[in-house]
Amino acid sequence: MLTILVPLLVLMILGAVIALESKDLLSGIISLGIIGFALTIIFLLLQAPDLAIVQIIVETLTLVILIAAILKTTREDTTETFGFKKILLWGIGLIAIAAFLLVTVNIFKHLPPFGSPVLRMAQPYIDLGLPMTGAANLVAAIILDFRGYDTLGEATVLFTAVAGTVAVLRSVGRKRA
Amino acid sequence: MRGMTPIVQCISRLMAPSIFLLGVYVVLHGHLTPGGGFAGGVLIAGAFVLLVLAFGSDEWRSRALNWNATVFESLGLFFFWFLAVMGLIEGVPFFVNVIAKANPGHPYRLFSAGIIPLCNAAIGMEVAAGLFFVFMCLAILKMGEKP
Amino acid sequence: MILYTLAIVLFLVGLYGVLVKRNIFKIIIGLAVIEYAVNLLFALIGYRYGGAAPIRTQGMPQDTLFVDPIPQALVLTAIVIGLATTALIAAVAVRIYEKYDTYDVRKIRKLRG
Amino acid sequence: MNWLPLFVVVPLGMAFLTPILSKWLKWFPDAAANLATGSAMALSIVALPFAKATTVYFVGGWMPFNGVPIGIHLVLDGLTVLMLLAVNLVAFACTVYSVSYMKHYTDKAKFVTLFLLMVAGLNGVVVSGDLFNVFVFFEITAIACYALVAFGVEAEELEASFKYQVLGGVASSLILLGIALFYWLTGTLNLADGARVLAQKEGNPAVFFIGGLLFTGFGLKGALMPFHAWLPDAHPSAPAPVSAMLSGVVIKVLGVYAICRVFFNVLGVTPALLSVLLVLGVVSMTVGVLLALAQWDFKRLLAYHSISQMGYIVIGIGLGTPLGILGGLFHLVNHTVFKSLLFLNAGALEYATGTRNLKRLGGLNRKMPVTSGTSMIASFSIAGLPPFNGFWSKLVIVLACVQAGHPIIAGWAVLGSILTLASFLKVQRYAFWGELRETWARVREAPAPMCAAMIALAILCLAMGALLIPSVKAAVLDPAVEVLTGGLSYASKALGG
Repeated sequence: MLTILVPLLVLMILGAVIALESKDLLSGIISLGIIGFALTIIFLLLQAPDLAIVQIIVETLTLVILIAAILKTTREDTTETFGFKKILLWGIGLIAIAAFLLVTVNIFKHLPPFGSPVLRMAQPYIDLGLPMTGAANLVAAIILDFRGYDTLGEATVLFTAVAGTVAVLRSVGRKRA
Repeated sequence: MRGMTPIVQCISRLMAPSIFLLGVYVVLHGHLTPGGGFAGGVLIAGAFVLLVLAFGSDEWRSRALNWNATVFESLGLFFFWFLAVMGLIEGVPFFVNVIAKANPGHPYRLFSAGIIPLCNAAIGMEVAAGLFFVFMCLAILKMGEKP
Repeated sequence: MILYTLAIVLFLVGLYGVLVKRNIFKIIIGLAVIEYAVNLLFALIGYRYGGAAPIRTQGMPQDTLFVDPIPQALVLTAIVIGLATTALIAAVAVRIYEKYDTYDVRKIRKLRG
Repeated sequence: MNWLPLFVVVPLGMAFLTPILSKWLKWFPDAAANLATGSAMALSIVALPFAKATTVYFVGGWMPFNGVPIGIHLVLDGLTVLMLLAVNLVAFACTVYSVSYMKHYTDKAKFVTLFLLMVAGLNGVVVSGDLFNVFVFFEITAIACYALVAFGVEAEELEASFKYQVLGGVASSLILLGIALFYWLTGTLNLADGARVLAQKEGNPAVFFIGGLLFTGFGLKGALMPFHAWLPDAHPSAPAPVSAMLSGVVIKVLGVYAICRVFFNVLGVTPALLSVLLVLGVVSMTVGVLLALAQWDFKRLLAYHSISQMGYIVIGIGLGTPLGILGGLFHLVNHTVFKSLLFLNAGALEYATGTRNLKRLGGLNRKMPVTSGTSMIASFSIAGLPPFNGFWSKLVIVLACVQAGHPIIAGWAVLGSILTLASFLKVQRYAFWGELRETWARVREAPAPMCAAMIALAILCLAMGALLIPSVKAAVLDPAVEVLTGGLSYASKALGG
């Protein structure tokens, strides 16, 4: 398990660094795709096929939307420069990351270890999900029955974002007096 | 928006219906297999996006498509909302799976789990129409006069 | 432990992008990376050694060991929310480009104070 | 108690119908907006008698299983009722106002959709008793706000919205990370159940870490001082009713309310947290008012005053004493009313004259008597002059500071109040008094719906001092204070009932 997951995670981090540092925005977005698709594989390995399906499709659509936005505008990043300032920023960034990691690693020691979650709320779902809701897919039972209210909210978030996107893309906002 | 070469168009013509069908399958079997309204809905949106990318779309047709997308999106979500409120109308709490309580159906079959497949269908409709709408708006946006 | 640490590293790389980068699209990429990292961490929390995917099939014994389904349901929600925010922010970015003809935040400064 | 979900359900349903029906029925957006917010307001008044007890609503009918909650719970208690009143009152005033005001913008149906979604999100955050559910409704509110800030699609508005989205996105991710760790540690998402589990894990450093993540996230959304960078851009850029909601309600629900609920009722209050709140409050109060003094854009000035007044609220709550919390919550409600009113005034000025630059205005009190009169009331309220509501809440906060042994902060708060008064005298002097300029000779008073909304809020400004009358106080403010002073007893109340 670890032998597959760790290289994938390292790949994701490298993908993130490349996506953020490339001078070409299009290749930056495609590197973002690396992270998303690696995440899909990780979800599969973590026994989460629902997540894997949603992630792979959402990733594809995100890339389509972002690439459409890039093709409308420009793919050049004129702000990237190489020099002393960049090295300085990287240095500060690395130190900050290391400091934050020291804290979090200490915190993680006080949380349940990997592979043995606390099944306080989840145990009833696992035992009784099928008889209580009739859905064989426990994740579907949770998102649409036990926590259906969340899913109404989630669908509303998407609706909000669509309405917002359309509102923002109007060509004229104010009526001229 | 212009379309692409005939090769792309030909392949898309073959692929889009199968993607659409896969999306419908994923939506309807969300309570039995991995997937569900969101995944299936995005797949359906993908089928339409593929067609628009391959064949292009003139302004008049885009406008008609956008209006249809609005209707499907709002209606899908309204249907989901209605399924949730149905409990309140019947006098039981909000979001109770009223159909499954009355008529549980047989587990592992398509027609089981009460409102869950219906919710999935409603979400699928909303997600497909909404995301297609967003894509269309970005695609047909004309970059205006620059200052 | 190492998995959680790497997920946090990914989070911090994204945060670095948001805080340091001066290009609007790089900032959007940074936000996306942050979202991925949080989703990843959340999914890692739900894993259980030897657990099966939380989908019952016919003939499965009642006491089968499953992974925790709640984080999966929550991450599903979070992924869709992430898509929604990304679409909206991309639309705003395109409009900003239309108005200012640049993605450089140092040049996009009508608001000061 | 079957109507508790209606706070969310009614605005949502109207929002879903608006895009379709507005194609044929031109009057539908206005009707839907006023109907939804009006009924939500009526419901929150109906909810008043329920403030004294804690009522739990089980969504989906999922009762706790072996004592562990498995569904989502909605919780109605004193604090919830107070917030619901504040949210829906202002929302109703804003929708009435926007009937006329939004005629200056295109595509009213989209505005109404987004506005109702924002209101639904706020109500959802307030009534929810489940951490992840709170997050989902946070996102609905936040995304609707991002879009509404950019609703005019001018360059400045898009820029402000982008800034808001970046900081809001970081805040959301921090909150989600906090929720992930919370679930990791406790195995539950229910706030009350989480409090019960955490009570057994006292001293676990992970709790501090979760607290830090959530505090930063809520602080970013609520624009507390070190995280305030987005507010002075975003609030002035939005259309006036949205600015009124943003400054009046959104930052309080997403910031102060969330912090109160999570820290006082779930994670537990520590002296360190209280002193952090006090320091942030004092800094916000001082810096906000100092920055406001230099502004000439009316709405921008108001936005800086929002930061400053949030400082007062946070000081009151950070004192941790019952009197301090009373002052903080009272000031929260008062600020909701008078700051919304001020933003509506600014909107009316902009509607009539097309500018909000104070240097270009002047002498408008003869031309716009309603706007001028109501803005005078609101200005005196925010500056804390008797007998307006702002005076009473500031008085309580100052007294609480003295009582808790912080006389320096008390003096500082009075000084901040004087500076606020100076700042608003400037507004009155430049916008409404003095010579009427030639340019504004043909300016007319704002249309009737806008005037009605402003007058209603102005009457509230005068009347809300009455909340301190003991019998009224016992019905409205005291239950809310008890929720916070009761601390972790929230868990037993919300699970026992």
